[in-house]
Amino acid sequence: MSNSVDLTKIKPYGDTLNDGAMQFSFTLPVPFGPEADEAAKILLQKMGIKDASIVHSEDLGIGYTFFVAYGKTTYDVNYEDIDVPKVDNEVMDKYGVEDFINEHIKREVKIIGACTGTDAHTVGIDAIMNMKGYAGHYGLERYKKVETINMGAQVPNEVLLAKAIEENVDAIIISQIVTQKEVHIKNLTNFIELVEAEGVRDKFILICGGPRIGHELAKELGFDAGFGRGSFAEDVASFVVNQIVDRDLI
Amino acid sequence: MSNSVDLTKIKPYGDTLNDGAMQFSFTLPVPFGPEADEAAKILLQKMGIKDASIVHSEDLGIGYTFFVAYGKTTYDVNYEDIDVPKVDNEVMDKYGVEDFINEHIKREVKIIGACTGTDAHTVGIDAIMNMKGYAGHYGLERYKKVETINMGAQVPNEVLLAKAIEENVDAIIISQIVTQKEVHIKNLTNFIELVEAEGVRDKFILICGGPRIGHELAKELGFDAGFGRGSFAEDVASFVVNQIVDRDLI
Amino acid sequence: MESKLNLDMKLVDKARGHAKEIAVDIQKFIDVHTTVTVERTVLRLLGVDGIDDIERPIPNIVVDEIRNNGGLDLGVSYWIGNAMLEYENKSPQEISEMIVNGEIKITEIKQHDYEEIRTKIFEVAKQYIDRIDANRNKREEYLARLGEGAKPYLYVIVATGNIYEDVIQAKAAAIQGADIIAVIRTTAQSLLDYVPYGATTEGFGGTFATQENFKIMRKALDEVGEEVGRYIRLVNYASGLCMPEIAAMGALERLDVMLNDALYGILFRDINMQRTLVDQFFSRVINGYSGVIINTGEDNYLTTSDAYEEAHTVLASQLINEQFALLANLPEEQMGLGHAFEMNPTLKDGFVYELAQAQMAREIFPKAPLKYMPPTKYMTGDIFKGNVQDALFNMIAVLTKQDIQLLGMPTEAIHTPFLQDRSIAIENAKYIFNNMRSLGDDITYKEGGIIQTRAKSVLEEAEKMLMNIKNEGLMQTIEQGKFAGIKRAMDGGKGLDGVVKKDGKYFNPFIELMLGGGNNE
Amino acid sequence: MESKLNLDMKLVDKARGHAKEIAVDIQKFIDVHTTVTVERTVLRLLGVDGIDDIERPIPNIVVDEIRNNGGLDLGVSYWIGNAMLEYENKSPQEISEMIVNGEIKITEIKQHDYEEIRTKIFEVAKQYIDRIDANRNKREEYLARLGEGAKPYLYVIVATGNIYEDVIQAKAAAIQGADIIAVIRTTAQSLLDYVPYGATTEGFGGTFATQENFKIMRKALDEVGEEVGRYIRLVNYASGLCMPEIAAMGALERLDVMLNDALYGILFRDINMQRTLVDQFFSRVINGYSGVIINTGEDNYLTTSDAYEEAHTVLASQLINEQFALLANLPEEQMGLGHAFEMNPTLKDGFVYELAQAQMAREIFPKAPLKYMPPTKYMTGDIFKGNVQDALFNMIAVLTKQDIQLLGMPTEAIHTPFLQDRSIAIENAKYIFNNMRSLGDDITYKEGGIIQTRAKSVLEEAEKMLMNIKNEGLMQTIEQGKFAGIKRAMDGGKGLDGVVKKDGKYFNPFIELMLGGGNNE
Ligand code: B12
Ligand code: B12
Ligand SMILES: Cc1ncc(COP(=O)(O)O)c(C=O)c1O
Ligand SMILES: Cc1ncc(COP(=O)(O)O)c(C=O)c1O
Repeated sequence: MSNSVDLTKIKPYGDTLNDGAMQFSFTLPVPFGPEADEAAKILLQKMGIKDASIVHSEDLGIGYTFFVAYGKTTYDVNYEDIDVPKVDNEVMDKYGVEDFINEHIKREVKIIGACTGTDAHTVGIDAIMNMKGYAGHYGLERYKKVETINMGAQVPNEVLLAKAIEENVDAIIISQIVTQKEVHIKNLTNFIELVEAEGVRDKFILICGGPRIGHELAKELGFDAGFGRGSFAEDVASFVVNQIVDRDLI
Repeated sequence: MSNSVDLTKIKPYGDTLNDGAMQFSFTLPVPFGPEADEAAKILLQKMGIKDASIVHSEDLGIGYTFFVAYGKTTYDVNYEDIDVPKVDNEVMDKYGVEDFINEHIKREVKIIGACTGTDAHTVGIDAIMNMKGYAGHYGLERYKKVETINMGAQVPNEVLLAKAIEENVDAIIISQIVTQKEVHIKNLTNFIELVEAEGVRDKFILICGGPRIGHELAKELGFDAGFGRGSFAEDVASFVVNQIVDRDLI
Repeated sequence: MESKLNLDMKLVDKARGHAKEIAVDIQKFIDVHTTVTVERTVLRLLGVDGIDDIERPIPNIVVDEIRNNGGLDLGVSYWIGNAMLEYENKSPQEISEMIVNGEIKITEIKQHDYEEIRTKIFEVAKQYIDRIDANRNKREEYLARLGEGAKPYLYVIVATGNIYEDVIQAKAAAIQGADIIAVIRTTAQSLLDYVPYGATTEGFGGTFATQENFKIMRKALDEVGEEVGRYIRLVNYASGLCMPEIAAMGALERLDVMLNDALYGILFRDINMQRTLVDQFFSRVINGYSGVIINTGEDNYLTTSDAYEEAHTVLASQLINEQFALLANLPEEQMGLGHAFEMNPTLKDGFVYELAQAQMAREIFPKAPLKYMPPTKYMTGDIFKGNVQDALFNMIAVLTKQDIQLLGMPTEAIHTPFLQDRSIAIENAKYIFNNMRSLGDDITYKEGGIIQTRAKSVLEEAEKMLMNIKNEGLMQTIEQGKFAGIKRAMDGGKGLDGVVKKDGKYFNPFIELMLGGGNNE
Repeated sequence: MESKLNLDMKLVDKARGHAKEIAVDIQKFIDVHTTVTVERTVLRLLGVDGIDDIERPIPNIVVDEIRNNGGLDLGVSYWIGNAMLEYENKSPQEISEMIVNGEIKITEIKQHDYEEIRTKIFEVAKQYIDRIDANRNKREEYLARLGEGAKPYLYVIVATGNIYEDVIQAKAAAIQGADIIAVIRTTAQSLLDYVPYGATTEGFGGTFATQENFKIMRKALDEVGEEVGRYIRLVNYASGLCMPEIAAMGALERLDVMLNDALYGILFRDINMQRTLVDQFFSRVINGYSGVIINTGEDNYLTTSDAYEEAHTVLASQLINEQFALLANLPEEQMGLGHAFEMNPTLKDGFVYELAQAQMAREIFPKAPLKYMPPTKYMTGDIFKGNVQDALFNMIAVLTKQDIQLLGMPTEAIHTPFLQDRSIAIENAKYIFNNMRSLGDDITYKEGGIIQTRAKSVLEEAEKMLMNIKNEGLMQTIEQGKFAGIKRAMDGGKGLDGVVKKDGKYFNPFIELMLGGGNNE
């Protein structure tokens, strides 16, 4: 076979190994014409693209021009060096989690959840918490020995924390879908500040989730875990029950 | 108005001036998963992209992953410095060209054209040469006082040149559509070499065209002009008749 | 229009009958209540505007003052009219400013003759009614002179947060072919119990709805409309805690379309149902009178529930919304009832079911300028596939002759639209609307085929649902979570404290004027 | 199948009748001629293969030798058979090598009894016929065991120039959902009067068609077929100067589909018409016998001429191709007649006209596995729009039940497909084929509507055109430029010098065996 990938130097693949081929689209605030195409090309060259080719340009009507381009990057990436922090427990299914609780925790596990700040997108948190779950994966509410409180949307951080303390929950799980102007970062940071100000950081397992949230980001912000697109209730449940045991919150 | 563009430092526009927003898509030869996403992000960072966000990744089934990404370039371009070489005569319409010939050349203008090498795409050259033309613009064949010879597709450079010499034409126009492995560059360069070897470079106006050909490239290769996508017969005709006068080929 | 679905029109009538009873039942409640925003709206329509030095809107200050002094059950018209009799030559604005400055205590002024108060207020009210009439005429003039795009209208949103940036993008869209521009509101504005003031340049995922922003955008669209030779419609969002106020601002600034749906607020914004149903009535009266098309929010149900399973809830809600609109004297031609292309793209024959649904809406509401919403829920970061999902959506629209096509963006799952996203979306719609223009007229649906059968069963379920609602009451049904699977309590949600029971002497000149006359019949 | 177009079937029969006469007329010419590639094909089917030390294929050397010595009118079978009688125990391969090495002068060997020669050759020929039979059975076994994708089959191309890189991409495509993989040939291979040899790793815009490359890809597809649980079909291109040779190689290596159309070669490759029509006959006999689906090239007309104006030329050509195929004993079930989605996207109702055309092809050729080609001509660098053009193309296919869907790529106007382009294209087709699966069955076309009227008029024009061709002769019509606006002279183009008039004693065992028997009836 002619094709053997050097993982220390990976490059994009168009139709030949290491050809570096990439597709781009963008708009420049300059009028349609050959100079605009040239500007687009120069930009790509600055980004380390060779053989940049503007395959389509379109007048957007206000002296701005839209481009579709192809070209070949001169950069490569060492894939072997990559180490993405991940939730490291194994994911159990619903029955696995229930057995785990029976065996190791022997009491009800309590989880509170909300979509906080101005965010009104409840579908994600409902997917995790509600009975019916999502894409064939039952939600936490259906788990035996798991008690859930779903506070819904647009819950202020203060209200959520107060309720968590009042209910003496094990885990607080927060959904953030809107990310414009980094509003999710601000909101999640503020929550951690509140928890710390109250001196209850160690009492709770703190989890956040949403389509633009990853485990790494969550850790950076001070959460214990983060779950992105395509997560299910069992991911959260497995993490929570493991943490309860590991952190001796039994 | 809040929006005033500094043309010496233009950047891509997503929804706010100078936000630098760009869209990317590409494939990396690594298996689908968080590490792949991370590799894609690192690549974009190397290209000077900040806030790189992998919005979609897809397992291509053979241990390769496809990505769609957005991010913000940190580069800008000085638009005011851009100077794209362009065919500098004015473009006349068919009647304008005919009048110009009557007035300044006073004889028939002879143009030979072909799609050379292995290239079999005749639609482009036909669009320029044939009677019916293209998109409502008549072809050269319909111009009074212009005689055309369309040699069709897959014409070897030698055959084209021999015919051009035999017919004593004014201009030789060549179409190149296939550009894979730079075959058009090789082919066009070879034609110029032939013409020079025969010592007839000054006798002819040499023009090439095709969707990936621009005036600048054509000049570099040794042609007098190049015409890209969206050219019409009048572009070629205007250039040819002006050259005949300017270069005193009358 | 000939029926392609072979729908049982008797069953449609029956369903419509249930909806009417449901609406009439709620209207009884509405008729005896007012709210803080209804009263602020009256003030705005009497010309009161502006803010104080800590940016509180004057209408809020005045209404709060009256409410705090227990006078809101009579309505602001009563108190302002009374004050105008006391301080002759003072306009409602001047009187309001006196309140703001603490110069007068409006509820403590000597109370004048009731009929004189009414007469005074109606005089002023009529001036503003004239201004609305003038706007309506101006729109008609524009339409006659410039014309408009062919239906389905191409509707796109702008949402930068900065009204000036919005203007640039709106103009670009119009030049590219858009017929309607909506300025999306900033996140959570619908929960503000006041309307912000002035031109604004910051927002989250949208731009504040303010009267000044309306004016700026209206002017821009009129300009670009001249340039492209088409009248460009302007949309904003009324639903929320300030529903009638925004409707009034829209009427005054010649907006053309207004999102306006109490059910949306209840379900998706957790606004108290009593509050928003009362607000909705007045807002629709205003929209109806001023020739503004309303858009209802049934599409939102399908973003949370499944489009195949819950299709009938959309139809049921459309029928209810129709009756609410009729009670507010809003003509069918202005009822932009909502629905949406939200079938799961992995569903075998999903397109076929969606076609049935869209055609059914068309046939059941033949005169309504239906608002058709794009795929959102099943959009992903795969912008290439997304553009195809939007193409299928555009096909259904042209096949079933939808009126208002809210264009889907390939980046729906990623960010609010970039300039280029809108261009791609417009290109998509223009291509399909033209390339398939007559297809709908050239095909028929098989008797008893999937499409006809599907439409039949959705209609049957909707009729059953409406019968249940009629029996149990609309508010009770919402409490049970029958719409979009979301439960809302009668006394829960935001804004209940803004609801006030009317006194027998309460009056609202605009409801009387707008329902009673004008160029609306 | 019930007609949705209400086509005049009498007119169809009439048109078909003209086409038959046209084909029979040409067949008279074909029957009395052979060509260099036909003879090389016979050699290959007798087991002759390999190259000499300057890379000339042995079949070429042998045929040239015979031709140069004036013996080709008898056919290579005669001479090889004769030599085998002379040198007993020598295979055709060994005899050929002796010729290559200059050990014998084949035309100078003593001439044996004609019947004995025939018998000898038929013995060998039957062995290779068995091998083809085995391939055919193996394909059927695979299909029975693994099954196949639902129609329309998803057909994609690979074209890297490097057969090993092609293999990677072909496997990826199969895993993503492709049913058919075509290895595009390198630019200008069709003009080579020989077939290159061995595995190759360089090409322009495609990969050399060699027997070894066929074998490598066949193996890879069998492997991935097991993995995905579907038989994956393999395509290559026969049309060109080596049409029957490539068909033979395909039969020996179990290809499943073969592009095979003399008219394509004449018009788009400027191959001499006499030459390629003779070649086509034998290649179709081979394809027919070996169970290979042929694909014809009518789609190409629309890349040069206008799809709306010249639609009837496609139908006319399909009907002619059908008759040529029947004369070669190629069953309808293997006639992958070509057509294409090339309507100008700016044409109002272009989609509607295209729907008429595709449905018409379906109804006129109900058993043929129609090959439907994607938009290419009007594709631009706008890959977003391109993906929508491809979506519309996919819709027509599922609506009209096309069989072989050559998937359009968003980057059609830019480069041969990237790995990701293929994935986007497959995603597009899978989505539409599933989401609209039953739509075609659920709709009917209005009597006398645009669709029916369009189909009717295209059929009428095609019938007229065929009548003219019948009167003037096919070759003469091509000389006049009636197809795709391209004129080709009877004696022009490449390869005429490879045509030879047969002697009375000429024989070709494979034509006799394949037309006469086998498991093909
Ligand atoms: C449905 C929807 C709505 C509905 C919400 C209804 C409801 N009750 O939720 C309505 C119509 C009300 C709505 C309104 C708005 N929306 Co909205 N909406 C969407 C939409 C179409 C789908 C979101 C969704 O339901 N996805 C499906 C769920 C299952 O996926 P998910 O949320 O990602 O959740 C999964 C994971 O992320 C994870 N997860 C999520 N949360 C959590 C939490 C925990 C603890 C864990 C473990 C995991 C987890 O697990 C889930 C299951 O796998 C998206 C576009 C899109 N296709 O993504 C836009 C989108 C999210 N909306 C958007 C916007 C801007 C708005 C508005 C602000 C617009 C406006 N200005 O009016 C408003 C206001 C909303 C507000 N204040 O928040 C933007 C956000 C842009 C951005 N990146 O910031 C999007 C991307 C659309 C767009 N392109 O503009 N929206
Ligand atoms: C039609 C077509 C064909 C037809 C050609 C029929 C014919 N008689 O021309 C057929 C089906 C035969 C064909 C075959 C092949 N094609 Co082809 N084909 C196309 C297609 C769809 C359209 C080209 C076209 O006609 N454009 C319309 C004309 C009007 O535009 P134009 O050529 O750009 O010309 C304009 C300007 O460029 C300029 N211009 C052009 N020439 C000249 C000359 C002068 C002097 C001047 C002044 C101006 C000028 O003016 C014209 C009018 O504005 C393109 C894809 C696409 N959508 O672009 C692929 C494409 C060009 N083909 C391609 C390939 C690879 C092939 C094959 C090699 C595939 C194969 N391996 O078998 C074969 C072999 C052809 C060969 N040896 O050259 C590739 C080329 C890739 C690349 N960048 O190198 C493309 C891009 C498709 C793809 N994505 O794979 N093809
Ligand atoms: C009927 C209706 N009103 C209002 C809105 C927007 O309101 P908000 O500003 O609360 O997001 C929507 C959004 O989809 C709607 O459908
Ligand atoms: C019928 C037919 N044969 C062959 C080919 C390809 O042949 P070539 O290798 O000459 O490009 C095509 C291409 O479209 C075709 O349609």
